[in-house]
Amino acid sequence: MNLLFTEEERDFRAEVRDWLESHRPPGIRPLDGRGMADYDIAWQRTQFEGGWAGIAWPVEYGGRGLTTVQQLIWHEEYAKAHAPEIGVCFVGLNHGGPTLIMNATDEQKRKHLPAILRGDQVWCQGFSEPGAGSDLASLRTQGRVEGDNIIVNGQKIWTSWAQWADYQELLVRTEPGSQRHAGLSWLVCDMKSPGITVRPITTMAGVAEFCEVFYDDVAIPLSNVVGGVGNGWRVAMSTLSFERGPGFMAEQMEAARLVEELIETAHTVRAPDGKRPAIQDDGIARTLGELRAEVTALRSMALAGISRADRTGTPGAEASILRLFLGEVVQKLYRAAMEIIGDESLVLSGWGQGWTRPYLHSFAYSMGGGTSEIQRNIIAERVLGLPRAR
Amino acid sequence: MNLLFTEEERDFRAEVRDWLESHRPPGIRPLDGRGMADYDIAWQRTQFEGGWAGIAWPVEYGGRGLTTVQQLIWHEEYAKAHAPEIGVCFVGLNHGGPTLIMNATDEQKRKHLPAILRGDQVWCQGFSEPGAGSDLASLRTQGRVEGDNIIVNGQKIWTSWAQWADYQELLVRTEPGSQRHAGLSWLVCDMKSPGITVRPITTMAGVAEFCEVFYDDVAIPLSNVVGGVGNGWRVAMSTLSFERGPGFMAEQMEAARLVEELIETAHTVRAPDGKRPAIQDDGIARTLGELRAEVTALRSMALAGISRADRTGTPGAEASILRLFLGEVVQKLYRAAMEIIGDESLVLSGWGQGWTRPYLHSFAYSMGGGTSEIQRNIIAERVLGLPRAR
Amino acid sequence: MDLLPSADQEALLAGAREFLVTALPVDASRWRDRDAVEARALKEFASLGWYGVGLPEPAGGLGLGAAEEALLLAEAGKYLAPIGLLAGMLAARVAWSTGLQDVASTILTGECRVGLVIPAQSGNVQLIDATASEQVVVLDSSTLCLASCSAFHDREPQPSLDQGVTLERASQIIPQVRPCESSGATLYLHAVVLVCALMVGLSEAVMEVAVAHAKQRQQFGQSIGVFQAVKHPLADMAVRAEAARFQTMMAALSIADARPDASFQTHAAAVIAGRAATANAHAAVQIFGAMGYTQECVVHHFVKRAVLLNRIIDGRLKQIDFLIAEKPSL
Amino acid sequence: MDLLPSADQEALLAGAREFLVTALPVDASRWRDRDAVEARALKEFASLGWYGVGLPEPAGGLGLGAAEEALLLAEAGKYLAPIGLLAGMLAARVAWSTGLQDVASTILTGECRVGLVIPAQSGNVQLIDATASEQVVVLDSSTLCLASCSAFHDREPQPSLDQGVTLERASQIIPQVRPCESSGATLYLHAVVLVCALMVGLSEAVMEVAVAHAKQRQQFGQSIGVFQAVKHPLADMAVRAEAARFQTMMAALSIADARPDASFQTHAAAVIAGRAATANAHAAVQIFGAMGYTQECVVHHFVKRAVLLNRIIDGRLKQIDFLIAEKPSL
Repeated sequence: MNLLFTEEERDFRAEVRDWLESHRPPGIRPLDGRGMADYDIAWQRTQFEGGWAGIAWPVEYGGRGLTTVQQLIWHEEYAKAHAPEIGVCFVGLNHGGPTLIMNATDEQKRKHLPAILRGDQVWCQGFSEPGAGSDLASLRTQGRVEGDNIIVNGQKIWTSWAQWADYQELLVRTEPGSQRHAGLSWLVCDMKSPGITVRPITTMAGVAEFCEVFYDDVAIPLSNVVGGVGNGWRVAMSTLSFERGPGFMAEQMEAARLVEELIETAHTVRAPDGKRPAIQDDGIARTLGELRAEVTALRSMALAGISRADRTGTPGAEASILRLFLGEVVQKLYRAAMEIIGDESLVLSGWGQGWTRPYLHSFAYSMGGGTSEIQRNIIAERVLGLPRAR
Repeated sequence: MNLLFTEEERDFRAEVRDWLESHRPPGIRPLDGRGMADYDIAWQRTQFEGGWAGIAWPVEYGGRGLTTVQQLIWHEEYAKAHAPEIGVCFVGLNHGGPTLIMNATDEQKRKHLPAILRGDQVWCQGFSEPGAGSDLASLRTQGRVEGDNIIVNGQKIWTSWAQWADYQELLVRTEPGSQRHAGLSWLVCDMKSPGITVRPITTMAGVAEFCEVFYDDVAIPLSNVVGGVGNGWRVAMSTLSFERGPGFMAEQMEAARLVEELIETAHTVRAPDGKRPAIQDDGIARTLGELRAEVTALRSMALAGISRADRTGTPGAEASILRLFLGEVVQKLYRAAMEIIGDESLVLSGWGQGWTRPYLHSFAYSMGGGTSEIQRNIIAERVLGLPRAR
Repeated sequence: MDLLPSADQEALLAGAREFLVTALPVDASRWRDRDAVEARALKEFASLGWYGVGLPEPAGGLGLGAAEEALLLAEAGKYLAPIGLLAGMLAARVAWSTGLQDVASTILTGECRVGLVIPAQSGNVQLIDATASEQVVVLDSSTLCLASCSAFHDREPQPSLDQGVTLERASQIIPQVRPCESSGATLYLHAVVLVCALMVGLSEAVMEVAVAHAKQRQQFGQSIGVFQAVKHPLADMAVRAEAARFQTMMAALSIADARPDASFQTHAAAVIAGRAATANAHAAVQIFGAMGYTQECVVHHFVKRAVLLNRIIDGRLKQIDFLIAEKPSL
Repeated sequence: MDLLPSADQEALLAGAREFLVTALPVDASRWRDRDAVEARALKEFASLGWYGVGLPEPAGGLGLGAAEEALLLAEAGKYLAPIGLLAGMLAARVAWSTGLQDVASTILTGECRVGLVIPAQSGNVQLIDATASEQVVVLDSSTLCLASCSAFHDREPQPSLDQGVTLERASQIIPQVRPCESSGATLYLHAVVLVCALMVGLSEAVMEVAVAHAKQRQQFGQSIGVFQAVKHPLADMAVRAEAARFQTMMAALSIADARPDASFQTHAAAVIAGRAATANAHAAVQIFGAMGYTQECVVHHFVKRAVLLNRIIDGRLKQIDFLIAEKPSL
C-alpha cells in the first residue's frame, strides 16, 4: 500500500497537464443540440491530433495504450483542467470501439476504429428496449437474414444522442423464437439507413438526451455482424472488462467539487432562521460534513478499484459498489442543496449552472448503467455470493 | 370528522381516571423474574375486582364490553396514570382468551375465561418454531392422536414468559404429511404436563423474556382441541380482527413521552462542541423536532385507525402501517439518544431506566408481531394490492 | 371522535372527485394547454363554491370549516390543482377577516383571480402564478395580507422549476392590507394546513401512479410489483402518505376548533406532509426507472410541485424549527 | 500508487489471521472465559510484536508504519480484539515519542498491560479495561498521554454496555506525562485511525456473519438470501464496509507519509467507519430476525462494540464537526 507515484508517472502528469492547459477548448460546452455534437467532435479531433485519442486503446489500433495508473492521472488532470465531458463520443470510444477491437474482423476494424479516434464517426448504443430495461436479455427487436442482409424490425429506447450518431452498436434477435441470451447478434448499424426513425425524449431536466429508435425493415449487410450471427450476447458482454475504472475518477472529482461549491454557497445564503449564513446552522453544516466525508471515501474507493483492476485486469463486480455509492452521494448532495438554497430552489437554473437543473438531472444517477436495484443485486450475488432468485 | 368526545365519553374518562388514580399499584414493576409475574398477576386481580378486566371482552363472558372509543379512553388514561404494562397477562387477555370466545366449547370457555380475567391463569403463545419464524405456516411440531390424547413432539420458540405460564395456545400439525395451512390444530396445553421443558433465552438487553419450549411425548387431552382437529389455522387467524387498535395508543403515548424526555435530556447534556446544551445544536434539535412530528403523526394515525375499526369492526391491514412506523420512530429515537447522551452511552442503564438498555430493547420493535419486512409485504399486498411473489 | 370523513363530507368529496378528474387531468392534455385548462377550472371552482368553503354563509361561503377545506384540497392536490385555488381560498379568508367584503365577493365569484407571494432572500419576494391575477395573497410566517398585483412595479419573470406555475421576482412592498397580528398568526397556520392538504394529495396520487405502474410493468417475466425492491419502497410510500393525511386532518380539526395545540399540530403536519410529498415523488421516479426521469412520464410534475409546496411554507427545516420551539402536546 | 496490501503486507496479514482465529474466537467460548482468553491474547500480541509494529527497530519495534498497524487492527477488529491491544499500541507510541524508553519496553514485552481513558461529562473520565492494567493511555482530541492507573484514586466501577470491556468512572487527573502539543495532535490522528481500523474490521465481520446466515437460513422454502429485502441491505453493508476500509487505509497512509491532508483524511475516515460499524451492526441484527436480538447470537457483541468504538473517538457528530472545520482536500 502506498500513495506514491513513480518519477515516470509524475513526468507523465506534467505532460498531461501542459497539454490540457494549452489545448482545452475555450467557452462553455452547449448541453444540447447540434452545437453540442459539433463541440464534442471538434474536441475529439483536437485530442486525436495531440495523440490523446483512445487513451485506453492498444497502440496497435491507434490508441495511446496507457497503463491504468496513467489513465487515472489523465482523468485527474482532465477534471482539474475543467476539460469538457466526452459527450457524444462516449459510446464510440468506450464501448463500440473496444467491442470492435475484441471481436471484429480486420476489415471492420479498419473501417471504424481510426474514424472513431479522429471524431469522424459518432456512435450510439442500441441495447435497451421498452420491454427490456433492467432485463436486457428479454429484448425482442428482430433481425431476419435475407440474402446478404439482416432486415431489422423493432424498437430501441434510451439511446443517448442517437440524433447525432453515425453508427449504432445494435443488438437484435436473429434466431426467431430464441430465448434470453441465445440467438442474438451484434450489428454495426449505419444510422443513415432507410427505415430508421429517431425520436428524442426530453428528460425531467429538459434535455433531449435519450432517444427512441424505430426500425422499419432496415437492411443491414451481413458483413456488419460482429463476432458471428447468434453470438451477440457474448460480444456485448465482452467489453464489461473494459469498463472505465479510472474514468470513474472524473465523476468522483466532479462530486467533490460540487460538495465544496455547496459549502461555499452555504456561506452566502441564509440559514432557515434568516439570521445567519446557512453554514452556521449545525444541522446544515453536518449534512455538508457528511457529504465531504463521503466524496473523500469515494476517491479512496476509486483508487482501490484502480489497484484492483491493475492486478486482475478487470474492475470486477466491486465497480457496482462505486456506482451505487456515487449515485447515492450525488442525489443526497442535490437534495441537501435544494433545502439550503431556499427560494432559489423555485428557479430553474441555466444549463450546467446553479443547483436546480442539476438536481433534476441527478435522478439519472440511480438509473444509468443499471438501476440502483440492479447494482444491489450484482453486489449481493457477485461480491457477497448470495443466491440468485429463481 | 371531529375531535370531540360525547358527554358520556367524557364522564367515562373521569371514571377511568379516578379509578386508576386510586388503584394503580405503587412502586416500580420488576422487569424479570418471579417477582414480575406476581406483580402482573396481582395487578390483574385488582383490575378484575374493580370491574376492569377484559375491557374489550363481551359482557356475557365477564368482560367490560367497552366500545372502541371507550377502549381508547381507557388506554389514554392508563398511559397518563403510568399504570404498569400488562406483562405476563397479555396473551391470555388479548389472544388466547379472545380465541376461546370465538371458537371454544362452552365447557372450554367455563374452564378458562373467568380464570384468565381473575389473573388465575397466565397464558403464553406457542406458534413460532425455529424453522418457522416469518413463515408460520411451515411449522412442524407434531401432534399424534392416540386414544383420547394428542401426543405432541417438537419445539416452539420466541414464547414470551413461558416460564411463568399456566397454559399455552399451541399450534401443532396433527395431520402427518400435511402442507402449509392444512392439517393444523389449536390446542390448550397445560404447561405443567409431563414432557415439557422450558428454556429461557436472554435478549440483547439482558432480559430472559423469550423461551424455547420443547415437547417430548406430551399428552394433551383431545378435549383440549379448540375449533376441531385440523382447523388450527382458521382458529389461530380468527383473532386477527381482535387485534388491539386502541391498545396501540398506549405505545404511541409511551413513544411521545420518550421524545419529550429526550428533549429534556438534551437540555442537560453538552452538545458535541462541549460548549452548550445539546438542544442548542441545530442538528440535534432538528432530529428531535422530526421525532416530535413523527410521534404526533402516530397519534393521529392511531385515532384514524380507531375510527376505521369503529366502522368496519377490524383495524384492517392498515394496522401494519402503524406498527412499521412506530418501530421506525422508536428505533430512530433511541439511536438519536445514543448520540446525544455522549459518554453515558457506554453505561448500561438500570431496568426500565435511562437510554442504553432501552436502546438495546428497541431492536425488538422491528421483530415482534412480524418483522418490518413482513409488515411491508402486508402493506404492499393487502393495502396497495400488489401481487404476491410466487 | 372520528378522524374519517362523515357521510356529508364523503358526499362533498365525491362531487369534488367527479369534477377534478375531468377538469384537471394530470396528463399530456393538461400541460399542452395549461393556461386555458387551469383558467377554466379556477372559474369553475368559484361556481362550486370552493373559495368560500370555510367562510360563513352570510359572507357568501358554504359555512363549513378548515376540515372540509383540507379534505377538498387533499383531493385537489392529487390533480396538482393550480396555485390560484389555494391563493383564492386564502385571499377570500383574509378579505373577509379584515372586513373587505367587496374584495371577498369578487374572489368568491371567480371574477378576481389571485396569485401567491412568498418572501425571498435580500428583501425580495417571489410571485407565483400572479401573471394572470389581479390580486395576490402575501404569505409569510408573521402575517398574511392581500395586495394588488399592480403594487409590485419591478416584477421580473423567472424560469420556474415547476412548469405548472409562472414565477416572478420583485422587491418587497409594504402590504396594503394588514390584518391584526393575532389573527395573522392564526391565518398563517390556516395557510400552512391548506398547503399540507395539497401535499397529502400529492403524496397519495404519486403513490397511486407508482402502484399502477408496478402492477402493470413486466420485467424478468413477471410484474415488477412482486419484487421486494419495488414492493417495500411502495409500502414506505403508503406509510408516509397515511401519516401525512391524518396529521394534516388532525391539524385542520385543531384549527377549526381553535384548540390550544393548533400551532403544534400544524407544524407537525408541515414536517410530515412536506417529507411525504418530496420522498414519495422521489421514490416514484425510481419505481418508473428511466421513464420516470423523462417528461413523458407524469411523475416529474409531482417532483417539481413538491419542491414548490414545501417552499411556500418556507421549507421543511423552518417548520421543524417552529415545532421544536413549541410546547409539547401530550 | 496502490491501495491494496503488498505481498509483504499480505504475508503479515496471513500470520495475523491464523493467530486471531484461534486466540480470539467470537463465540460462546470467548465470553464464558473472557478475562483469561483476552489476557492470554494480550500477552501473545507482545510476542508477535504487535505493540511495536509501527515503532522503529532500534526502539524495539518492527519498523513498519501506520498502514501496517491499520491493516492489522482491521483484522483484529473482526475478532473484537480487546481494547488493551489498541491501548498498548498507542501507549508504546506515546512512551517512545516522549522518550520514556523503559516504559515503552515494558509495554512491548507485554509485562505492562494498558487500559484506555476517555473524557466524560462534568470533568470526569471513563476508564476502559483498566481493571487489570498498570498503565492507561488518556485519549482526548487535544492530546494523548500516559498515566499510571494508581493516579485515579476515586475509580468507581460502572455496568458496561459492552460486555467485552470493564468500565469505570473517575475524576479527571492532571496527566503525568504530557507530550508536546504538536505531536499530541499527530498522535490523536494516529489514535483515531487505529480506532477506524477496528471499526473497519467490525463492519466487515458483522457483514460476513449476516451473509453466512442469509445463505443458510431457509424460509418460505428457500434461502432468505434470495429475497431482496435481505439481499439489498447486505449490499448496502458491503458498500459501507468498502468505503470504511479504503478511506481508513487512505488516512493511515496519509499519516504514515505525514501528508498535509492527514487530518482531513482521518476525520473523513472516522465519519465513514463510524457509520459503517453502527449501521452494519444494526442491519445484521435485522437480518437475523428475532435471533439477532438475543445474546445467543453473536451479533449483539458487534452492536455494543460499535457504540464503544464510536465513543472512544468522541462520537461521530464531533468527527463530522472536525471535518467541516478542515480545509478541503481536492
